[in-house]
Amino acid sequence: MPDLPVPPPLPESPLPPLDKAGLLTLWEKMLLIRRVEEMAAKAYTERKILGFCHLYIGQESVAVGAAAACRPEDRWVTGYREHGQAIAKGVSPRAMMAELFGKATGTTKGLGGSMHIFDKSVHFMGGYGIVGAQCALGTGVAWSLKHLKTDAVCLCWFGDGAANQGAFFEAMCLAQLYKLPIVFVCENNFYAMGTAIDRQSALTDMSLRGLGVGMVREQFEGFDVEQVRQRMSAAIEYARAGNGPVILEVVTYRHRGHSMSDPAKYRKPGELEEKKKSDPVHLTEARLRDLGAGDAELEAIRDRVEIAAKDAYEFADASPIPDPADLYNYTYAPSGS
Amino acid sequence: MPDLPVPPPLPESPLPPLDKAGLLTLWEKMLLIRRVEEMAAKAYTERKILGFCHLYIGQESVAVGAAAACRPEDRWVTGYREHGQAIAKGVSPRAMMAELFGKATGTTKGLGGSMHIFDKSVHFMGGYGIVGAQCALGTGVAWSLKHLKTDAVCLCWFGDGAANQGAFFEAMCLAQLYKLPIVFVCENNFYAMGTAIDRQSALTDMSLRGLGVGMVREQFEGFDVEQVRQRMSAAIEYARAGNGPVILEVVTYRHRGHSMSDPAKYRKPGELEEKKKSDPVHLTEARLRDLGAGDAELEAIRDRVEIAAKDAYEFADASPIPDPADLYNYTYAPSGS
Amino acid sequence: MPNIAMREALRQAMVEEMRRDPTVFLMGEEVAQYDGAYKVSQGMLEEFGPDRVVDTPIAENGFAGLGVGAAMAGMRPIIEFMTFNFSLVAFDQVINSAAKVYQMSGGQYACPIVFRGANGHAENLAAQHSTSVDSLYAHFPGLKVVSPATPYDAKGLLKSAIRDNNPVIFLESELMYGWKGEVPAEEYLIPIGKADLKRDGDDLTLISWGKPVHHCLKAAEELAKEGISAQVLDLRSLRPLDHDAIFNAVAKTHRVVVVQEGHLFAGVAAEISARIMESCFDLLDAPVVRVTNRDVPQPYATNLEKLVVIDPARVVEAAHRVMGRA
Amino acid sequence: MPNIAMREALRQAMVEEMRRDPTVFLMGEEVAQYDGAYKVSQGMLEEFGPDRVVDTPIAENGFAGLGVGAAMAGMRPIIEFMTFNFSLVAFDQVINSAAKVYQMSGGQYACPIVFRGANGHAENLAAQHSTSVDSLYAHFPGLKVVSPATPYDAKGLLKSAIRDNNPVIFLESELMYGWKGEVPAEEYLIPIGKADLKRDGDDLTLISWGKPVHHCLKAAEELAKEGISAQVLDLRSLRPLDHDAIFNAVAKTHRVVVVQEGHLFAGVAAEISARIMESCFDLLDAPVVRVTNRDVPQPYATNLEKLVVIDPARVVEAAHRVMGRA
Ligand SMILES: Cc1ncc(C[n+]2csc(CCOP(=O)(O)OP(=O)(O)O)c2C)c(N)n1
Ligand SMILES: Cc1ncc(C[n+]2csc(CCOP(=O)(O)OP(=O)(O)O)c2C)c(N)n1
Ligand SMILES: [Mg+2]
Ligand SMILES: [Mg+2]
Repeated sequence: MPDLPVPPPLPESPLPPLDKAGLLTLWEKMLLIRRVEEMAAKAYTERKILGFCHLYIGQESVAVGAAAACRPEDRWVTGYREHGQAIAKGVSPRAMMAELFGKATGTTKGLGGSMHIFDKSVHFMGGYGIVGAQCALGTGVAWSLKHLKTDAVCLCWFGDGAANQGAFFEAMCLAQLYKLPIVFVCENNFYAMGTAIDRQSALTDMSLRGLGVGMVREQFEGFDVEQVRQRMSAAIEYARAGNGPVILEVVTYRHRGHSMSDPAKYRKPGELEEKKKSDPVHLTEARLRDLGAGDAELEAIRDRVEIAAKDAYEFADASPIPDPADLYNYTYAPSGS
Repeated sequence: MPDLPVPPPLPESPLPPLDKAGLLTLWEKMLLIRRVEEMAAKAYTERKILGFCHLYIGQESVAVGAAAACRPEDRWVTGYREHGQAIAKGVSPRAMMAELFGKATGTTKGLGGSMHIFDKSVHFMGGYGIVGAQCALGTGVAWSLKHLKTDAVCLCWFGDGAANQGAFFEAMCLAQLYKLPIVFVCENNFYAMGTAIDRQSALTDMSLRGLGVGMVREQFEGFDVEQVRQRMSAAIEYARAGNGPVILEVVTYRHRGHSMSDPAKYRKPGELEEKKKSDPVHLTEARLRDLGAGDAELEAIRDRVEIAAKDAYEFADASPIPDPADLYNYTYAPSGS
Repeated sequence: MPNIAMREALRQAMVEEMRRDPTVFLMGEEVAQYDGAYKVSQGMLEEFGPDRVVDTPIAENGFAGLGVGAAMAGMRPIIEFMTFNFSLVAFDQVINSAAKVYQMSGGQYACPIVFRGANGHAENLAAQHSTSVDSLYAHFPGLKVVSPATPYDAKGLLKSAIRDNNPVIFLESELMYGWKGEVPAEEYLIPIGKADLKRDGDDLTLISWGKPVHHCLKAAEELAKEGISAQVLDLRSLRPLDHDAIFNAVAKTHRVVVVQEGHLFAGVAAEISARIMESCFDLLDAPVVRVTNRDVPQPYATNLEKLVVIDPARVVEAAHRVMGRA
Repeated sequence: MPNIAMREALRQAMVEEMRRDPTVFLMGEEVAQYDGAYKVSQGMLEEFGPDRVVDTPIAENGFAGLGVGAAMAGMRPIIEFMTFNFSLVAFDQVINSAAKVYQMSGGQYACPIVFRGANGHAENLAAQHSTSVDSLYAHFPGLKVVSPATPYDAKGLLKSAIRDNNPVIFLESELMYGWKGEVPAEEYLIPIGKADLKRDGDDLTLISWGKPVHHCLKAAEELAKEGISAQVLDLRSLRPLDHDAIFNAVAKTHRVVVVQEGHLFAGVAAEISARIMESCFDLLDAPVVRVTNRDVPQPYATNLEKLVVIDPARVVEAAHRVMGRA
């Protein structure tokens, strides 16, 4: 094997491990995402949510671990499976749920729906529906972060399926050439719709795509939220320090179908049950118990989450539909000057 | 450095080295390409050739070496800098030159011009103007070669600049996934128009792009036509045997500007002179002399080439312009059935 | 005659042509193991195997180009875009390769390929999943563009498209896949480029294609109740366009509404309208009126979406305008 | 007033805006070290440095998307497509990201970006390098589309485009970069969405934009020799369209020829024609006639190319038709 010019490995994380209190916070976030999405699933069957609805259930540790490694001013850009990421980044479950319900109080006033959650106040820059296209957008966000001389980093999320799109490759080329502060996060949840990863790509560790452009890369398992936090932090701080981009593949698994209308018959028998053994919410709960968390402590959190999730549903349900008069107000931004 | 799943190296070439007679043939081809293109350059300044005209001068060894490694039924798909490749593959200099002149006797009847040379009789499948797009087309040609159960291989040519296009990456993904009989040949001539390779890509060996999809790859210098023939043959026979695709980067250099209108001021001082020391036509001539070729032998070939190049020019010049009545006959293919 | 769903008619067309011609194959995302995102290719993998019913990665520009290359090299690909929204990432290959290679090669390489999939909006899919691409493709010489409104037309036209030696853009609709209609058991073809009068009438002509043909039929029923006799001309093909059928319709009714899904500006409806003016000006008793989506990106919320898309009521209202009653 | 070339006018607009606003930057292939493929950005690298005048790899979809993301994140990119032919590989980012993100984000993220470059055919560039994209982009709400015909208009419109908070498609022409015209030394802006009467006249209106405005002016001169007084309305912007200017022109002359480069089918000329019929039917003394390229991919050979593209003679001929003299 000749020596190949492969990029150096990602350094160790600068973060000390979380204590119990820290981990409890992340567990609560994961649980909140789970319960909010379960509410959304219910609302979908009630036809209160329509169109496409892609749930994140099973992947919560990835977004929550990433958020724990980010600063508030870091920007996130992602795809349509973004409810969990949105909440992790700080989007209010109420506003998000209201958006799914198509209400005026939603994150985008009922215009965007499930696939297009945006919240500028927490730098959650969307929710896009064209697979892979967000990679180029994220590169542009990183461009501005760099040239406006901020310290912020862009986290750009996409799926294993998206790692075949030209937009993703071109984005990698550009980010690497211009040394932009961006971390490409490929969530490998084993499927692109009904297509298992080994049926859609010859190489199934998508972080290896980075080798083709000389980008620092790493693959790791994403079921343990602390592990995600550590490795994300390593990548994010590497990028923040001006070293250029990083590409990560985080191995995860989605428990539900691709969208609400997919019965997910393509799984191998027993596969889902097997994967549920590494359900990130349960894993972290077990870890918390190891760290001494007791029933009462955990139940209190569970109750809080339950109330928040129900509250989101009720808020959404009670909110008004968009004002038709508003329909023409969002095609063009007003231009001053 | 952790162990990375990199593809195996390309095996050795199955070809024995060429003898003097064999090398003379390749030299004649290279010389013919050179002289035909010099004629084209002259015709361009006479405004007999119009539009864009991208010369291959300096790169002849690559196409000629590749042709020597191919079977006649192998398909070639390429970009707009294709005069040399066309002649190497067997396109008649007359028909090609007539095409450049926009004449009815041209390869595509004056419809395509310099950038769109096609000749089905020798499986030269064009000549495309959208950088990188031909990579996807070549993948499709290889698809049919495989599924029509032929033994043929597709050679898909592109430049270092094209190695940033999404179409190229997607083509690699598909070719590798479907194990198609295709060799991607990146001619690294150091520039994409006025942009030097290190200004347009973080990694400057474009065959490394293959690592991102697990494709067998190799980079080699292309000034020595025999070296090209050997390594091309290794790649082509690897693909022909059903092992899947290969990506090659062939290091070469273009002596002229990007197109006839480019004065190429972006070169470093002395760079062109330095590079001309490895002019493939001269290198091979020197090698032939080492192998015992004498002045008379070489002069005879030179004369033959001169006559052929002039003949191409005169044929083109004397040919009729396209019949206007033909204009509407090539928008749609006739549909029987 | 068997009464079958649109998706089944499309499937029959593909299956029959694949049995007939071994060079035909179907390729796209989820077309094989998953039976198609909208179950159009149900069971085809089983019959034809993975070499002829081919799942792809999400690389539309790549596999559209692959299809073009394969067509040039002797096969007849059917490339499914899961929806035509995603064809926009493959736009270059459709326009610059498929549509032009026959001409660029001076007639040496034909490109017998079908690009098919769901076009236009469905329900609550918001801005990026609701684009109608009709006018984008019909703009270009070198392409043929077909848009059936019934299972019968879909089957006959798709079979013709697969046999055509040129690239054909075949526009379906997610909302229509379940719609049923009569389809004969015997083989038949419908020629590309021929319109079909879906309903006869004397007072005005509603011209449309694809899904909104049904809005027109409903509108015609409404109008009939008011004593207005509207005929419905289904163009079926946009390129080539059946100019004679349009001319005859105008000559008969002298009043026309063109009903088109998607954006107004430089849409296909504009083309029809402009042509009618150019060649039938003196036959017109009223200006041609267009009914299209409102000029905004598609919103998600149902109440807003309903305001944007066309419906029978808007067709009726437009008819009233050309009849001088509004 | 200084008499300067179109490329210089464009350069002045960019330079002035870049001096005025540090968030404006220019990005594209060969825009920096090479001074632009057509020398539009000559000297700009020197003044603004490589962070603001940025050479890119050949990755249009990537850098178009980069531009959109950068715009959302607070900068004002000018993205140069070397020619708009190559924008077809970036079509998705322009349509699905740039045009829609303001709406999809419920008004949270505006997208102040300019996509500019050479549009339409030049000379002998054959099928893949001669596409006019006017109608492809003007079709979509969310975009603005501008196409200047003179250096004066180009400068004033480009400055407005750079200041606009929306994505603007700015269509130039390779053949026009060297064309000269008067441009004042003082700063000025031209509003997007306002047409300009380039020549007054009474008998008919020639409506156009971009390069063919000059064909129209030449045609008008020819027509004047025959005693026909033609006015030339330069739309300058296609989206938003200056409806009032069109209406007033029709009201005055009652006869219209629309002259558009590029393909006929569902082109912008069709839109103008259809609109005129819709809103000025009773003002028309003759059907609106369109002059566009012939419906074929662009051929290379000069004699064929000349048959395909529009020229003043074809405008004159169309004028004769609407005047009832042919
Ligand atoms: C360009 C494009 N092609 C196809 C689709 C349809 N589609 C939506 S999601 C999806 C699968 C994506 O899989 P992956 O990237 O792994 O993300 P995941 O859904 O698993 O999170 C497909 C094919 C699309 N939205 N965009
Ligand atoms: C998609 C696209 N973008 C831009 C261009 C304009 N262009 C033509 S050739 C070229 C440079 C290509 O360089 P390279 O791939 O290295 O090939 P070379 O010309 O060196 O053979 C560019 C930018 C184009 N034809 N297509
Ligand atoms: Mg996935
Ligand atoms: Mg090069």
